[in-house]
Amino acid sequence: MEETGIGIWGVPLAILAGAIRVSTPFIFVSLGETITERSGRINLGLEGTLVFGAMTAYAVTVMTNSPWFGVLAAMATGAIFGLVHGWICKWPKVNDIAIGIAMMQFGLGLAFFLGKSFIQPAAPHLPSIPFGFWSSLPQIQAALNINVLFILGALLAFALWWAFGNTRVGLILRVVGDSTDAARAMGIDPDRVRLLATAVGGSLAAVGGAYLSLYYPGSWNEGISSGQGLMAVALVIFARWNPIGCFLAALLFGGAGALGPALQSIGVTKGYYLFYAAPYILTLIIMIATSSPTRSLTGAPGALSLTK
Amino acid sequence: QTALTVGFIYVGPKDDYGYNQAHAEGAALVKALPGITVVEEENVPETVDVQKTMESMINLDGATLLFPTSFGYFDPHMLAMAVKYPNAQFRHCGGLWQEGKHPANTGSYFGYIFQGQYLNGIAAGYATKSKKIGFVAAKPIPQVLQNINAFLLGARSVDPTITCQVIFTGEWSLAVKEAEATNALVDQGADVITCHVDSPKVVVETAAGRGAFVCGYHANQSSLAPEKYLTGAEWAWGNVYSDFVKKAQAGDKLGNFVRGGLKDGFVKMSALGPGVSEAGRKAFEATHADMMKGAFSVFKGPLKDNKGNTVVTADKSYSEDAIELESMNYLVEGVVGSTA
Amino acid sequence: MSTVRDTPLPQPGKAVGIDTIDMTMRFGSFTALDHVSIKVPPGSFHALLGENGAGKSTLVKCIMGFYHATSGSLSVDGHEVAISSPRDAASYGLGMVYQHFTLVPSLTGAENLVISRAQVPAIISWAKERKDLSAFMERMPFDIPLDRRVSELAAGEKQKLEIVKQLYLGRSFLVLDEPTSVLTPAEADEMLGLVRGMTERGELTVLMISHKFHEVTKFADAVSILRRGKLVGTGKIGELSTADMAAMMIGDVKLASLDTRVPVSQTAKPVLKVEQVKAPDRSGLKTIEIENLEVRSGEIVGIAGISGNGQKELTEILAGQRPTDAGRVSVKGEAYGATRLETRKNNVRFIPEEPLQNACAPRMTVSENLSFRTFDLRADGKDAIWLNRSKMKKRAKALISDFKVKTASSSSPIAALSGGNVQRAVLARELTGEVDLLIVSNPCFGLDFSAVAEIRARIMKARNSGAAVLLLSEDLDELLEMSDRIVVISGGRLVYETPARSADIGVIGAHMAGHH
Amino acid sequence: MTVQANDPAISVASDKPVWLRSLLEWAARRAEPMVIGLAAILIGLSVFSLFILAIGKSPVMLFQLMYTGGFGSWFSVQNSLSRAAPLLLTALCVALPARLGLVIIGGEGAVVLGGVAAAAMAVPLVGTAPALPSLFLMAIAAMVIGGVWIGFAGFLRHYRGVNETISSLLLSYIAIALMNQFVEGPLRDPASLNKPSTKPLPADYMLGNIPGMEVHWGLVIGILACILSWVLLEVTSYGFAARIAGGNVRAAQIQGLPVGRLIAGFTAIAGSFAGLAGMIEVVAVQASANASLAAGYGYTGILVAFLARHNPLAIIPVAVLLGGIDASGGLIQRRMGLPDATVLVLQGTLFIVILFCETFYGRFKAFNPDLWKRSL
Ligand SMILES: Nc1ncnc2c1ncn2[C@@H]1O[C@H](COP(=O)(O)OP(=O)(O)OP(=O)(O)O)[C@@H](O)[C@H]1O
Ligand SMILES: Nc1ncnc2c1ncn2[C@@H]1O[C@H](COP(=O)(O)OP(=O)(O)OP(=O)(O)O)[C@@H](O)[C@H]1O
Ligand SMILES: [Mg+2]
Ligand SMILES: [Mg+2]
Repeated sequence: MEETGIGIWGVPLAILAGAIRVSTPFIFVSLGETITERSGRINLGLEGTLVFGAMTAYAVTVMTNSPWFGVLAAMATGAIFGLVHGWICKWPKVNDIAIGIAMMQFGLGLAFFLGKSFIQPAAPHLPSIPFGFWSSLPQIQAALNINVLFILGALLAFALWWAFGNTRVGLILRVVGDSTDAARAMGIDPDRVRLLATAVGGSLAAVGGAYLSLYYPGSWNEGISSGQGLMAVALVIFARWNPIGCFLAALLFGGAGALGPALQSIGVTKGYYLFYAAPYILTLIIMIATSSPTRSLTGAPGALSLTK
Repeated sequence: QTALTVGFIYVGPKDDYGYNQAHAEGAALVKALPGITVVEEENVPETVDVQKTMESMINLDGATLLFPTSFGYFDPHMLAMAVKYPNAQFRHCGGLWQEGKHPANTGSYFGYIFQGQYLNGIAAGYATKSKKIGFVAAKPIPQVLQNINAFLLGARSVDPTITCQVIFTGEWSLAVKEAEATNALVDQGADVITCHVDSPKVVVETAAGRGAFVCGYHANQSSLAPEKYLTGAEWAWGNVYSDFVKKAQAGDKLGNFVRGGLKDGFVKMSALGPGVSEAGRKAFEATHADMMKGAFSVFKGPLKDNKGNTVVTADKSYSEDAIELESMNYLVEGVVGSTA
Repeated sequence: MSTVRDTPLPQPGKAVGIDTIDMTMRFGSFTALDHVSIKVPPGSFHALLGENGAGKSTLVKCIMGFYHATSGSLSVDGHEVAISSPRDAASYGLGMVYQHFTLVPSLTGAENLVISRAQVPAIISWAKERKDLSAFMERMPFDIPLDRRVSELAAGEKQKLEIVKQLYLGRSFLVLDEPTSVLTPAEADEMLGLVRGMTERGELTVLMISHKFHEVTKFADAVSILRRGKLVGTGKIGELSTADMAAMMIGDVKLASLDTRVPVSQTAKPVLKVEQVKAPDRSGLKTIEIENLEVRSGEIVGIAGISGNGQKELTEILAGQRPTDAGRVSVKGEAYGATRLETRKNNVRFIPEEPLQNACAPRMTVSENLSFRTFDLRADGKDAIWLNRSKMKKRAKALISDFKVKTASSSSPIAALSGGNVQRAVLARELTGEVDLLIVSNPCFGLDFSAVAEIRARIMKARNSGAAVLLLSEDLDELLEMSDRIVVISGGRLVYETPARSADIGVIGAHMAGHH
Repeated sequence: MTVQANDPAISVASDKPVWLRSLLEWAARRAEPMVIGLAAILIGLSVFSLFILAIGKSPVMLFQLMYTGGFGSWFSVQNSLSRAAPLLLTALCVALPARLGLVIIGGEGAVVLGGVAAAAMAVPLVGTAPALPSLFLMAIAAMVIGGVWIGFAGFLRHYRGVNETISSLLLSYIAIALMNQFVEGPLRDPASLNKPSTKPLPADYMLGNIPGMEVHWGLVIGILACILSWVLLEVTSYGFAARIAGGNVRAAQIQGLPVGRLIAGFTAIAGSFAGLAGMIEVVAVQASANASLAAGYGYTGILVAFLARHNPLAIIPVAVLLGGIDASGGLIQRRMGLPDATVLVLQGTLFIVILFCETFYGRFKAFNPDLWKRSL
């Protein structure tokens, strides 16, 4: 019998490959949410935006045959969702968390509704770059076949991290997120900044959706997302509003998510439900280990309702 | 023609390229019959919701024949409604109706789709180079285990050294996990993949994307991977439903325990794809023909499970309607994986 | 788009003057400012006086474009201007240090300075900015760490940074709203002296809101006095006595006077004892170590110190908000962990600084906030399971009138009250009933002198009736006036103790500044 | 307040008895949420009609169907109530911690574990103990595990500084994994072939229907839980203490209130309600614990709680409204040939508008009780 599997090495490889493949939606949603939350708003509805983005990207790609048009269209719709959220939340007494949950419902519903006719057709996928060309092992080649969006996401994480400290826009965002009054005193309109930040957050979340439908797993149906949008929002707090932290958290989460299937594939077949829960358990343990009751969350934007 | 309102209830979206779509396509055929009104509801969870949906179809739409198509609708939901509405007829997909135990106005129907998976296995056995094939499965329940075992047995009929790796995703529809499972299988060397999840689209596309051959399930997925699609085990619910509905219209008694396989038109195979070799085609067609004659037993002794226990003794050979198969709880020798 | 403007652009380093003409501001039916006309010539140092709620903040907020005056106009250097936002105001060289901090807590000092500039490059070159900033800071009399997050700065440092920020922005006209309330006298003098120097050189005009007459008489040239939104007087310093100013501010109201101090009996029992307590500070990097602190029944122990030296942590330890690593806090000889039972048994009461943030639930009503000590207590002293809302309301009404809390009704949210009235409400809650130990922190921050007098009188009364009082304050005058003993805290340690009567301000100041 | 006798309005009104005046004042206060809430629903429905028009269907027909399906007949009402029953308890799982300023979104986890615990508890009891005490013990088991689960999120929040929103979400995913593990592993009834489940309860151990109704007792239990929660929050000193801690933790600490215990206690009570919902799902509907427990009641509860502004009494009508929308959703699918997603769009639109209308609270003079008091 020809030996083509890579046995036990499949597990670390799968974790690496999974981290790269699975993390991209988490990266984009959490970066988007970081921008939104850094402005002092929380948009819990990104799950809906993500799914709507997935649907839009797929539909537009089916119609235009260009996945990049799909991504752009998704970004546009994501921005619209963000604008709606941002506009509603600028009114006094409106609870941003609750609106987020309602927007999630709305986004999911609209995506399923409008997406009905795009479940059957197949759309071309987003391109990926074969960084594994140097290896003769197909497994490594496959693992290192990295999608452009992942690379963009990684770059974006570092760019955002830099921008928060070194650009005018970044500082303004932090000012608004930390203290509405200080922002007003500086002549910044906090509502407008938040509106834009929510729009940008929405459009990034939609890119995460586009990755789901146009690359991995690469199809559109109503079960395309299994809560990535919601989880990514949680990862933002886990990552302490730090874009690089978001990137790493997404990798960790993606890698941990690959553990279950990988272990089964090498014959560890007992208790796979618990392995599937690994990303959640791991995140929880790290959170417990890194939090402290006496220090407040470092980096928490002061105007954020969630951390008040 | 007597007017008749028929209700179909699906657990997921009607157009999932899989389980629910297969039923909805059957329902669509029924809808075209004269005198028939079809009412459908999708995404109905297996809770009090489905009871109320059935009731609502009976009370508000006047449905007299109901097809709750998800396994979890059977007990307690459909049974409870059947007691409450003795004048309506309930036929459930996949359940195990038993005389005396279950109400007379209920019944169950299902197809021996593991025959199709056996044929998938033959195609896979000819296509595999690595002698490893893979199966992405939702949960270790008898219907799924039958399929996994049949798939491997089909492949082993070609080459007894072939092994089949199975990965359970734990849920009926979980796109990213199904894709990860497919990737893990291919990473471990599997070069033909099939699945038993609600929407095989993701598995088919991911496997083909990794260069593996695929066998379809539930519905015809050949258009998703024209080059890599070997064949597929499909439902043909249209026949089953038309049959029920015509009987009901004619006032005849509906069967309570309806089963059928390839020869009964409950199940069909997708056309063979370009990846099937000539030898493969011959073997496939020969077995297919045997099955159509009703002269083929997929599960026959001697058969060991993958822990070494004998599960079918040498003298036994189960016909597809053998009741023992309905409670299958083992994976046969050659399947890598475990049932719990 | 360029707007036509008839005033010349402000030049940093050249003072501008302003006039308000018949400025009126209404909030709904309430008139906060009533035809106020004041004149602040370039290069002058003008003081604005008035009791709490007189409209001082409202007036300057109208000048700064934060509020839009209902009617009236504003001139800058004699030209009438329309200012619709603080940004507009800045373009005329007008700047303001607000009564409440407007620094962004999570940004560093340097980031705060740079981002508040009108022109910030899209990409900030920190190397260059840092160089410019350190050159600028050379000229400043304050030593502020610009690389720390503002949230890690003490209140005094924040206040200094606020002022530095305005100077950094090159303002020609500066509004200071109670700028020295958190500074030590020496710091305050130094800061106002510097600002005064700039006005004398014609670089800056200052309009200062203050409740401290000695500052006004020492630094200002002229003064305007508001009362209930009306301008009731204006004049040169030197022509008006302090008593004149006070009379104009409040009319013929008799100030609450301190009870005569009952001598502390030699046998007075210690009520609060803090021994060998160690705890991490807010940053988690340094520790607070209190070797020994004792407060006896019937005495006021004042804790002096520049803010940020561990006062906050000390109060948090006493309030049970900060876990300790070692040591023992005891009240009346028993270990004290600030549980409700212990606070109640020992009659421990708390008046923290910034009471709205630290002692109230802002969105609950005044009546509810007033009941925090008693809601779970039945008339017979047993634990109450059921709330008695009518009793709660009745008691609240009594306290409101007793402590003269100004509020629309007992069921308005406490956040709608002015700072001084929040302070009164907290005082009403904490000083009613038996008090054996009272822990007070900066009780008079930002209050006008009549309110201050009343609050101090209440505290003194509590002392005289046998309460042990621990008074933490950044206002040395207050400590000298109130305390029996003064203890200086510096770097998280108690470094110096002196009886208040014989205290030497110079020595205390030196210890506060870390020379010991 | 002094009454000026020369004001005719006042002199007339002062004849009126005190109870009438306070009643009117009370009505003015209560009218605000009612009027604004109803107006919001109307606006939301109008917005949704635009959507229906846009896809070329008749909104009139849609609303008729919604009425028929949700509330138009005794059957429909019972349908709506059945669907509302579990939401009452899961909404409390959000509303109670909200009073302490906590946002708990992991009620789903407590539901599924409550169901599993009830089923596990039933194993030794069925056949040995009579039905009623067995049910009682099962409820206790479910409430304990649900309480521990959500209480843990509260505990982590206070004693470890872990954000409760994330931890409760993570815990709910973990709970679902545990539930699957148990139901397909140690607790699986070998006879449950194609749907792994625990051993089904015999009919006499099931919680029946409310007499005269086709709705199980879970509805009554849920309503009672809402009322009890309201009493806890509004009438007891514990609820008041919780509101202080929710309003400002620092203030509560200064008062010596046991903030940690309050947080842990309230989250535990909240979780025990969600656990009870899971138990009821087992003993009133499913007869066994299985994957259907994760039907999303925990998540829908979040919306119910927010729509009810975390007021336990308001949860009752909101849950019924949601149940009604849900109930009519099926009819809309069937009669108008619209996909199930239509109902999601409707719910989303309605909720967004309702939550948006929060902004109108306090804006209308007519609802100012002081005004009414004065004019009387
Ligand atoms: N935003 C507002 N809405 C309604 N009323 C206001 C508002 N701001 C101020 N007021 C009213 O105007 C009055 C004057 O307030 P202002 O803040 O100007 O007082 P102040 O003189 O600055 O007092 P202090 O010495 O305490 O700073 C207050 O008593 C208050 O009732
Ligand atoms: N949101 C609001 N709604 C109504 N009135 C408000 C609101 N915010 C503030 N006010 C009023 O504005 C006034 C000014 O508030 P502020 O906190 O500036 O107090 P202040 O005038 O400085 O008084 P003090 O010196 O007592 O602190 C308060 O008296 C308060 O009644
Ligand atoms: Mg003021
Ligand atoms: Mg003030």
